[in-house]
Amino acid sequence: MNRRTTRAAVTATATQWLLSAWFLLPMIPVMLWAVARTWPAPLPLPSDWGFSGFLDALHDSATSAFGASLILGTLTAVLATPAGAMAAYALAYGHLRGHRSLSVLLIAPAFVPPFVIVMGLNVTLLRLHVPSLAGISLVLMVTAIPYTTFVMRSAFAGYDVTVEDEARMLGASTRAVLTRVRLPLLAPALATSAFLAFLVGWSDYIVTLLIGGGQFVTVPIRIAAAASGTGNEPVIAALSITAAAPPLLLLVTVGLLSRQRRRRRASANPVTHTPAYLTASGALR
Amino acid sequence: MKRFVLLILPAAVPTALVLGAAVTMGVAQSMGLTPVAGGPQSSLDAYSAVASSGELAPAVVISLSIALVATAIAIAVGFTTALAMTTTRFGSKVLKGLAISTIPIPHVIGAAAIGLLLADSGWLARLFGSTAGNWPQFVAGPWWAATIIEYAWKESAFIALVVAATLSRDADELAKTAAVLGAGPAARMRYVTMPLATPALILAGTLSFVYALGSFEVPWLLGRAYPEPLPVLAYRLFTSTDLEVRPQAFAVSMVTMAIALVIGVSALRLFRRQVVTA
Amino acid sequence: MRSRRPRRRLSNAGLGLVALAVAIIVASATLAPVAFAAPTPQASAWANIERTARGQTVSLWMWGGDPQGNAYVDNVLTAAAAKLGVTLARVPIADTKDALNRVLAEHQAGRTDGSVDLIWVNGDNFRTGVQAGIWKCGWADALPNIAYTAPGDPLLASDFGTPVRGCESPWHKAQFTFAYNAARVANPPTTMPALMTWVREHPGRFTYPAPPDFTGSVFMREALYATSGGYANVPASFTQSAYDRLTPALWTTLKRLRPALWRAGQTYPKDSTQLDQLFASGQVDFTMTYGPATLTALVAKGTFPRTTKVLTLKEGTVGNASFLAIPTTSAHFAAAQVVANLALSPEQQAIKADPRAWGQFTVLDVKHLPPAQAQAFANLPKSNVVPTYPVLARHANPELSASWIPKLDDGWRRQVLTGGE
Amino acid sequence: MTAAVDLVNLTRTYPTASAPALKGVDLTVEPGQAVAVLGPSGSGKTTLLRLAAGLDAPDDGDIRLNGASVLHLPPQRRGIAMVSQRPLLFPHMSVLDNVAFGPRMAGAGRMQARNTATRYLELVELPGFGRRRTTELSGGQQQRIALARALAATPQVLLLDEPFSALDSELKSQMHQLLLELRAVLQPTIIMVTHDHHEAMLLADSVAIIIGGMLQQHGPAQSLFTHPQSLAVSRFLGGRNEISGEMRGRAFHCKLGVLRLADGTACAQGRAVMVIRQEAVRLVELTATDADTRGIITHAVAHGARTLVEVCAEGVPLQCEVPPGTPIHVGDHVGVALPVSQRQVLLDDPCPAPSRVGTPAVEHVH
Repeated sequence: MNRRTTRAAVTATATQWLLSAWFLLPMIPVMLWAVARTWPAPLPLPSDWGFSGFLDALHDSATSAFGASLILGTLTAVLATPAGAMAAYALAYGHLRGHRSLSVLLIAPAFVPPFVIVMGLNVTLLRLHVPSLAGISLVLMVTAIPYTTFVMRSAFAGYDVTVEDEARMLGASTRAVLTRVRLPLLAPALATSAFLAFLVGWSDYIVTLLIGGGQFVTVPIRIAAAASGTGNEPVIAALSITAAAPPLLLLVTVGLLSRQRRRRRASANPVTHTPAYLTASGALR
Repeated sequence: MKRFVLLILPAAVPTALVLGAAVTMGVAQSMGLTPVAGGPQSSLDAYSAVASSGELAPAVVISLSIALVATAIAIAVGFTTALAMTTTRFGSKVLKGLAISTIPIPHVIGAAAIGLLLADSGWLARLFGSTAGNWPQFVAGPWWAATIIEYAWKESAFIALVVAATLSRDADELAKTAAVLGAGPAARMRYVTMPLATPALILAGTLSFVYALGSFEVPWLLGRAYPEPLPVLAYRLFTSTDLEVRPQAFAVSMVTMAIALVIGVSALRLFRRQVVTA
Repeated sequence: MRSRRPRRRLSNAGLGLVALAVAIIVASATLAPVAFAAPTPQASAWANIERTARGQTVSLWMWGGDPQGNAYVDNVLTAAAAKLGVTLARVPIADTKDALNRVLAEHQAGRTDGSVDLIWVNGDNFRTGVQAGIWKCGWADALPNIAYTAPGDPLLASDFGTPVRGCESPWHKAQFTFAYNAARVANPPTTMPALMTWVREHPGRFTYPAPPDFTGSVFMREALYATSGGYANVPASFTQSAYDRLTPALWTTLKRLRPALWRAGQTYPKDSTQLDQLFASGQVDFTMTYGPATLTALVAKGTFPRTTKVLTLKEGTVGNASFLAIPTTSAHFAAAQVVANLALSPEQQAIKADPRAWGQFTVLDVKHLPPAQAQAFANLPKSNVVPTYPVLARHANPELSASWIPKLDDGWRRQVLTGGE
Repeated sequence: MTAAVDLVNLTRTYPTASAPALKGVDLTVEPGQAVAVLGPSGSGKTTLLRLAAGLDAPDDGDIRLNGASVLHLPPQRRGIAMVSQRPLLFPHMSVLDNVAFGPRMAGAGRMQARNTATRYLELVELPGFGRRRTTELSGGQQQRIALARALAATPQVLLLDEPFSALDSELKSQMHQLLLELRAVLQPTIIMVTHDHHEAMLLADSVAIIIGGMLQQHGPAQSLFTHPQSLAVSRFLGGRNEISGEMRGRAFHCKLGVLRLADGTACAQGRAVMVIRQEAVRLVELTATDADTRGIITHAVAHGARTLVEVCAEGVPLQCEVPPGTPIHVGDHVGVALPVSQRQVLLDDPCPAPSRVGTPAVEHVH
């Protein structure tokens, strides 16, 4: 190693640590506040530790907010994933007339700010007596569809249909081809798009606020309400951690499972796979 | 053929309905066709009113600036992270883990977190022992720093993962091929890595830009009272106690959508061209 | 899984409070009929309402930024409503305007099965609702417990200049209050002009939230009273001539104050939350609030310094009342009335006035309450931060009409925020 | 534009691996010569090329071009170009710009570089392909472009990492032909990794065999086949006859009797193994005078154009290849000739064979 490469290595290491700090830093005060009972300014660390934030959040109906968020996330995933998958399938193999306009239509919600949709739609939904949950689900589903469609389109682009012919020649029925070949092969992409759709519902604020009509007090809504008052940092921090934890756990689980699968497959086929959650180019946010 | 049409309907119909109804109703309400009180009348008064109030132009400028700066930072940081993720062990383990962990955090929480970090009484100010009002005004300051940082923080993780997914396939090997053909580090970056990442950068950058342009909760929590970005302005007019200004809220909303769509469509075109030449 | 227990923070006082609450609730169940023993037509009408209300669910939309208020409603008011067969569901919002907006949307859509049954509201939000015709009216005067309020109490008869007309029932009173850090301000000023002088002598140690923030807007009205030589000189209803006559002095004063403000007046806190944070972190020595009830808890949990004291001004400050309103879109009118009546009951008002619970000042006329109930108020523990309402409200100034508020906010924005020197 | 390459004591262990990928490899290539590096999968061949190219750094040892160490130079300054098994064309550039990449990096202007590139496109017989996108090309065309791109960088040393292994046999022989012609014109020093013996013999002046990270033998291809220096090399090259015995004086004593060795052969004493290529063994009449031993045909299998015959002689299985059309019947008694010039006795087995001595070695096919 000569001096030049050493200096390059030092720069690279410094960059890596800076980047780590960039991603990590904003969450540190959240974690500190979550376990702070009292933390008067200007102390750099809490003067009294405890879980009062979590307890306060719990007493302030955090559980029902958690449940409401869970319902919205799950509904969005359940609605947008199959819709996106079917649309992607049709776009990939259907040779549809107006293929291009349909593609643009399905990606369009990603380019329309949610508040525009919600403000315009609110009164219409009320006038049509659409129940709040149905209204929220509809809008969240439409917001998630660009992402699920995108993920599934890239999955179909890399999907070799001839394996289905192979299965058919080996005696598989149409149903068996679907359940034994197509779904298992597309499972990672389906999981990714379901996860992204879940995130859309899980983290939404303005759609739930305006269309929900107060019947869905989700974690983000509770956080926004708490953030509008003074001295609520422990509750905000506790709610934030509560809100960030489930998707993270989900992500870690999916990651571990797919790694296991990959390992099992790797023994049969040494081609390296890109992890499913990374091929999700469209929509991770 | 028919089967394929049926398959696309579950996605296409709700999308068309929701977008169509939202835009139609948005236009109608911005033109005073369905007022809260009084009879309907059709006019562009709301547009001229909001334009002449002197609030629309600054809102457009501020929204575009915030989105532009935030996206630029997000692209720079995200691209660097993607490079580290695809070329180094530390990057592929630690940085990837951190970036992925950032993804599921809702923007509302991101905003709260940035507030706890950067506010005048935030953690950094406390760490640096700054109490005398000399802490840089990130939150609610004239430069919208906290708002920009929040977008840049969340979106850089998003961009990093999208770009890394693109680069992970061949970019490292292609860069090495270029090295063997005589390309130094700068030339490899300029002629190989950058062009390979460009389509993904355009796509992810545009999504980030449009998001920053149209999201309400972050500037609302971290921004200042005046002047306001487009979503905050629209929301304030929408929830104003003065019912006369509601059409103006929809006018602002329609202007925002027009800007977002123009940017989205041009970016998609650019993306297509990049992909075609690539 | 909503907890019925009081919040953790109240652990010291919590048990006692629960005992108190239970005692009062039990007492109210037995005592309440006593006051209205005679079966008047009014009483039988009310009995009908109570009957109808049974089994209904009331969505109470209220600002959710005050944990004490949330806890009071969740743990005390909800339990009491349940005893009357009414389920109370609190909807926390970041801004009362969100609730108003929801009602307007439902109203616009012609819905009568709306999601808002009760809103904690006052001021310009109430006025907007009146303009849009979205409030049920006349019912508040017919609530049995309205009898405990002082007839003709001006704070309850009109809400920021908008006549109440039975469209909302009183909930609590508030007094605009300055708070200061006694460790840093040795000789606090006692009048508005003296405060302004103090600000100029201590550059960087004072600021106020930028109107149209609610609190910043009130501060500006206080300043207007001061620069106009007292509230008597400012007509309650807005007129352009009064505006033109009175505001130049206000703008001059505020502009002159600007260089001495925090960060040399280059910027202002966006809202009272940000001002509170500045005060909490010792960057300014004063904060201000229209809800002094929260100060006790903020000091107790260490957010505000222990040396926080309330500043009472010789010329008094503005006071107001806040209310519970029922929108016309509500499908649970009866139950909403029952909850409004319950919230107005001496028992609930007494618990709510306890600083360990919420510390909100009662709207009732304590002097004319039956002795047992008056005693409950007399027994309330004293806050070591916030004086009692009579002390705070001494020389109370009336609020300006809500019609003034947007004009003043707009004028401030053009004259002080963006205007030249 | 050609250079002598010296690889000195190259050693490399990957952090995650237990065994070193390369152990003290010494290899010298004269300017303009082509050496083929042969070895089973995972033997360290590709590591050798990556070290030479500068894409990886050795733990020990040196790499010299024309006698000067290039260890401290990054890949782009070593004057070495490489073509891999995958073409790795730049997907965002046209074919012409891919080929022009090397000249551009060397400082040529855009037009000049493109002119150069056009010439190289003609050289690989793909004139007029310059404006195409890389994805429009077939696999063979892509590989030819990759070769043109490497050559256009005018390297002193050209590294080829199994560049033709993914092509079908016809394309492969076209590419072989092309490479031979290009060698004649451009004369770069070539190190090519392959696991195809025929390719190695056809294209290279000499063959180096690496097994288990160690250089086993380096020399002219023919001599490697007839005179392997170790059982490992013999087996790797597909040698099937291994006869155990003992060297006494100048003769090899075994179950077949006493076999003489050619004059001038080294003759240490002791236990040894004689190897002889199956192609060299001949079947003769039972009574023929040149029959070294006699046996019964136990197997006969068509092996490509030839027939592989196993004869059991004195309990020793011997394999030989006979031309097509030779009448062979299992159970026939035949004579076997083991030509003296082809006999190779290995005394010291550096790579102890598993207990399968005498059975055909497993051929590595990938």
